[in-house]
Amino acid sequence: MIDKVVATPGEALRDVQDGATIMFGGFVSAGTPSNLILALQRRGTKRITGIANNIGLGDKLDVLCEKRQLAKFIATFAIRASGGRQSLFEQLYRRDEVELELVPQGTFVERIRSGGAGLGGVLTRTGLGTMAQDGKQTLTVDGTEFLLEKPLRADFAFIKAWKADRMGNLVYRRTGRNFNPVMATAADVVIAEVEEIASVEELDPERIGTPGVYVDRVVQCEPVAVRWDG
Amino acid sequence: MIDKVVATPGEALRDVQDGATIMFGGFVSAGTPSNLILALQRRGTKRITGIANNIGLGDKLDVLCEKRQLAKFIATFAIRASGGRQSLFEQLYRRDEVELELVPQGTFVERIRSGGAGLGGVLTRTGLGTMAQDGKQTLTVDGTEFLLEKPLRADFAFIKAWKADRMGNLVYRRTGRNFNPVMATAADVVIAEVEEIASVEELDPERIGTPGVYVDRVVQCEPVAVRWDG
Amino acid sequence: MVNSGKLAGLTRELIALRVAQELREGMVVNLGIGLPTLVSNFVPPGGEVIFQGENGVLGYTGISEEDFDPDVINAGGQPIRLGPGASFFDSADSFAMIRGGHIDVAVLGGLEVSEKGDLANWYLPERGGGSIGGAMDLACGARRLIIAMSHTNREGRPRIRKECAFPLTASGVVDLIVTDLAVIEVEPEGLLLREVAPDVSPEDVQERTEPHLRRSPALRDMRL
Amino acid sequence: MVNSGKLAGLTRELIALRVAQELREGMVVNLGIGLPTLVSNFVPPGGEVIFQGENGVLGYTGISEEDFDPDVINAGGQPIRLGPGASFFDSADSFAMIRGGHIDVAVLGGLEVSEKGDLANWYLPERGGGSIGGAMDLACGARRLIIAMSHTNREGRPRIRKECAFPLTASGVVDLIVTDLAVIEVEPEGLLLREVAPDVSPEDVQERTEPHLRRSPALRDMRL
Repeated sequence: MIDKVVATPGEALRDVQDGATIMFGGFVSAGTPSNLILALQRRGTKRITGIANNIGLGDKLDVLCEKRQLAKFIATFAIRASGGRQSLFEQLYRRDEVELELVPQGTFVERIRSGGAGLGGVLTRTGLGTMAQDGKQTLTVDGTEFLLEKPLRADFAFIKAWKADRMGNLVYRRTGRNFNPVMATAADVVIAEVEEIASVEELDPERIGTPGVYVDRVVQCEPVAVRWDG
Repeated sequence: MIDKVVATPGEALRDVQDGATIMFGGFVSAGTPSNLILALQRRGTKRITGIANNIGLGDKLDVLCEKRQLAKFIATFAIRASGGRQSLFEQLYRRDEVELELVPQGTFVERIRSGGAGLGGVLTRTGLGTMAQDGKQTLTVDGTEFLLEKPLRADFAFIKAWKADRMGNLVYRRTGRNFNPVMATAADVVIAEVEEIASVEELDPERIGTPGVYVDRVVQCEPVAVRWDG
Repeated sequence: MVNSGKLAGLTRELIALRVAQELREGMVVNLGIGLPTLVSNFVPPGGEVIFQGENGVLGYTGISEEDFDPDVINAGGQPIRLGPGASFFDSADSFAMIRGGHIDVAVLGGLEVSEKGDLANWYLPERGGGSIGGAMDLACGARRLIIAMSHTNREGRPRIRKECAFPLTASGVVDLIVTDLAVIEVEPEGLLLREVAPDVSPEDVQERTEPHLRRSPALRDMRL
Repeated sequence: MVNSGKLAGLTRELIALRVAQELREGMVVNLGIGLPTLVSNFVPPGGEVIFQGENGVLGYTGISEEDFDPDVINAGGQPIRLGPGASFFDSADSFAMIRGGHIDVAVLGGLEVSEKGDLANWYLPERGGGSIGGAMDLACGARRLIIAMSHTNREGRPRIRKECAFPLTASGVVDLIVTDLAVIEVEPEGLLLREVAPDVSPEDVQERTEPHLRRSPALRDMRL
C-alpha cells in the first residue's frame, strides 16, 4: 500500500545535504512550509541555494540567515523597498555574504513550470529593456522581440498544503496555493507539510491541487503563524 | 450587475462571421460544446479555421463537414488510424477540400496556453526528428536541442462546463476539463455552454476551474450525447 | 529643475479615490503594493469591479483587518474580504492571466515615469533592487497601466521626467499618471494634462514636471 | 527478410498480461489507445498502479462498460472505473506531467521499432498521418517506454527493424518491446532477447526480426 506519510519534519528532511538546491512554496503567510523551514534550521544544512518568492519580509525563511545556511537565493521579493528594520537576509546581503538572483514573479513561476513540464524554456516580453534582461538571449519571433527564460529545477521542494492523504494527494486552501503546485512538479524530492492527513476516500478528486504522483513525503504539523511586516 | 447569461446558443454565436478562427474544447464525449457546434452548423458560417483535439471520431464537429463549413482544421486526432467507416471530415480531406494541420497533443495544448499567457512560444523536445518538426525553428539551449513552438490564438473559443454563474465563473466535472480551461484564455470571445446556471453564492471559490474574467457569454443547454466510435 | 515650494496636494487616500473613479463594473483590476492597495476601499459596494491579487485570487472587495486568515491575503500580505464570485488559483495561472492581457487595469506605484510612458518603480539607487515582485509582469501585461504616486520626491525633484534616471520596470507602458497634483495621460504625442488638484494651477504642475505638458482642451479640476 | 509461417504467439490479452507484469505498486503508467488499454485490466485489484489518462485523469483502475458517464473516460474515449486517490486536471497539466518526466511507464502500440529504439507508430503510408494524439509526447516524456505490438505485420514483415521505414514518432526512446512472440530489451549495444512465448524458439523470433538479437544469459520462456 502506498504510504508517503512520515512522522516528523526532521524525518522528512533526512537526506537534505549541504549544498542542496531547495524550492520553498508560499507567499508570506499563505502556503509557507514553516515547520519544514524550522526543521532545516535545526538540521543546520549549509550552502543552500534557496528558491522562493520572498525572504526577509517577516517570513520564516529569514531564520536560515541566523547561521548563514544560505549561499544563494533566487527570489522576487528579498529586501524591503522602503528601508526600515533590516531583515537578517538583508544584513548578509549588504555584507556580500549571500548571493541574490532577483527574478520578475511571472518569469519566476514560468521558469519553474518549464522545469517541471520538461520545456527548454519560454519566450516572454517581461523584463525586456530592463536589468532583468542582463545575460539573457533575445529572440525575434514573427517580428516581436522576446527574452528566452530558462527552466528552474531543484533537488528538493518544500511545500505546504491544507490536507493530504497517504498517496500524497494534496488539497490547498484559498491563496495557500500560490507557488506550491508548480514547485511540486519541479524538484527531485517533494516534501509536503500539511495541516491534516485525511483518508484516501475523504479527499474529493475534483479538489486535488497536486496529485500524489508529484509528492514523495507528507508530514502533518501545526501551522506556524507568519505575517508580512514589510 | 455583471450578467453574461444569454438565452440561446444562436444568440451566443451572434457575431461569429465567415472566416472566423474558432477553438472547440472537449475530448470526444467529455467537455465538448455540442450545442454550440450544432448552432454553428445551423448558422452556416463558412471558411472556418477550427482548432480542436479531435474531429471525425463520432464527435459532433464532423457535422461542420456536411456543408463544407471548414476551411482548415488544427487537431491532434482527425482520421482513424485503423480505417473503417470514413468520417465526413476524412472524405473532405481525401478530396483535398479541407486543410489539416496535425499537432502533437502536448504541443497543441502548450501552444494554446502560450497564446493565452502572453508568451512568444515554448521550447519542447516533442516532435524533434519527426515530421512535426517541418518548417519549425530549432534552438540549442545549454547543449540540448529543442523545437520552438509558437502560440495559438483564436477569434472565438467554444467551451463546455458543468455549471456557471452570471459572472461567467465555470465549474468543470471530472475529465470534462481537458482543453476547456486553456482555450478559455486564448480567444477574443469565449462562449461557454453549461448544463446548469447556479447563483454566484452557490459556486465554491475553491472549485472554479475558469474564472469568469475569461468568459464572455454563458448559455445553458441540455447536454448532447457523444461517444467515440473510433 | 527645482521645486517651487510645497503645495497642499491630495492625500494618499484622495489619490486612491481619484484612481478608483477610473474603474467600471466588470473590469479586472490589479493593485500594486503600497498606495494602490488603498484603491479597493474606494469602489462603491456592489460595484463589481473585480480585483485580482497576483498571489492567486480574483474577486476580493477590500482590505479587512478583522479575523486575519493567513490563507486569505492579497499580494501585499494584507487580509482581504472576498466578494461574490471570488476564485482562487496558483501563481502560474495568475501570471498567465496577467501576462496574457486579461487584466483590464493595473494600478502601480512609481518612482519615475518618462514622457514616453517608461516606468521605473522597483530599483532605488540608494537601496539597490531587492524586490521586483510582479511589477514587471503587470507593467507589460495589463491592458491599461495607471501609476499612482506623489508628483515629486522628498527632495522636491520631479518624478515625471524626460527620461527615467532609475533602472526601468518596463518601457512605453504607462497610460495614465495620477499624482497628488494632477491627472496626466501618456499619449503618443507626449503628456496631456487632464486634471489638476483643487487649489493647484496648471502652472504649479508644469513647474514640478520635467517634460512639457500639453493642456487638454477639457482641462479641469479633479472632482473628488 | 521473409516470414517463416504463422506461429501461435500470444493473444492481445496475453500480451497485455505480460506487459502488466512490468508494473509495480506506486508506478504512474499511461496506456496508449488500442492494445495497451487492455493492460489496466490485468493489474491485480488493489495493486495501486496509478494509471494516467492524458485527457486529464490519474488513478483509474480499469475499463468498465457499465453506466457510461461521458465525463469519466480515458484517452481512448472508453468509460473507466476510478480507484481510491483519483484526481482530475486539464490538458495543460496533463501534458506537463507527461513531458516533465513524471510518468514512470508509458505503454504504446507500435508499427515499427528500430534497433536503436526509434519508434514509428502514428503514420501508415497507405493511410497517411491523420492522428498523432499524445504519442510523440508520451514517447519523449515517459521515463520508460514499453511498446506492445504484434511481432510482424499482416504480410509477415518484421516490425522490429534496423531502421524504421515509416515516419518516426520519436527517436531512441523505446526501452522494452513486448510482442506475441517475445520480450526484447533495447540496450545501447542493441536488442537483447529476454523471453520467448510458449512454444516459440529463439530462432523463430530471430527469423521474424530484421536486426540481430543478442540472447540474454537468462533467456527464458514467458511466465503468463
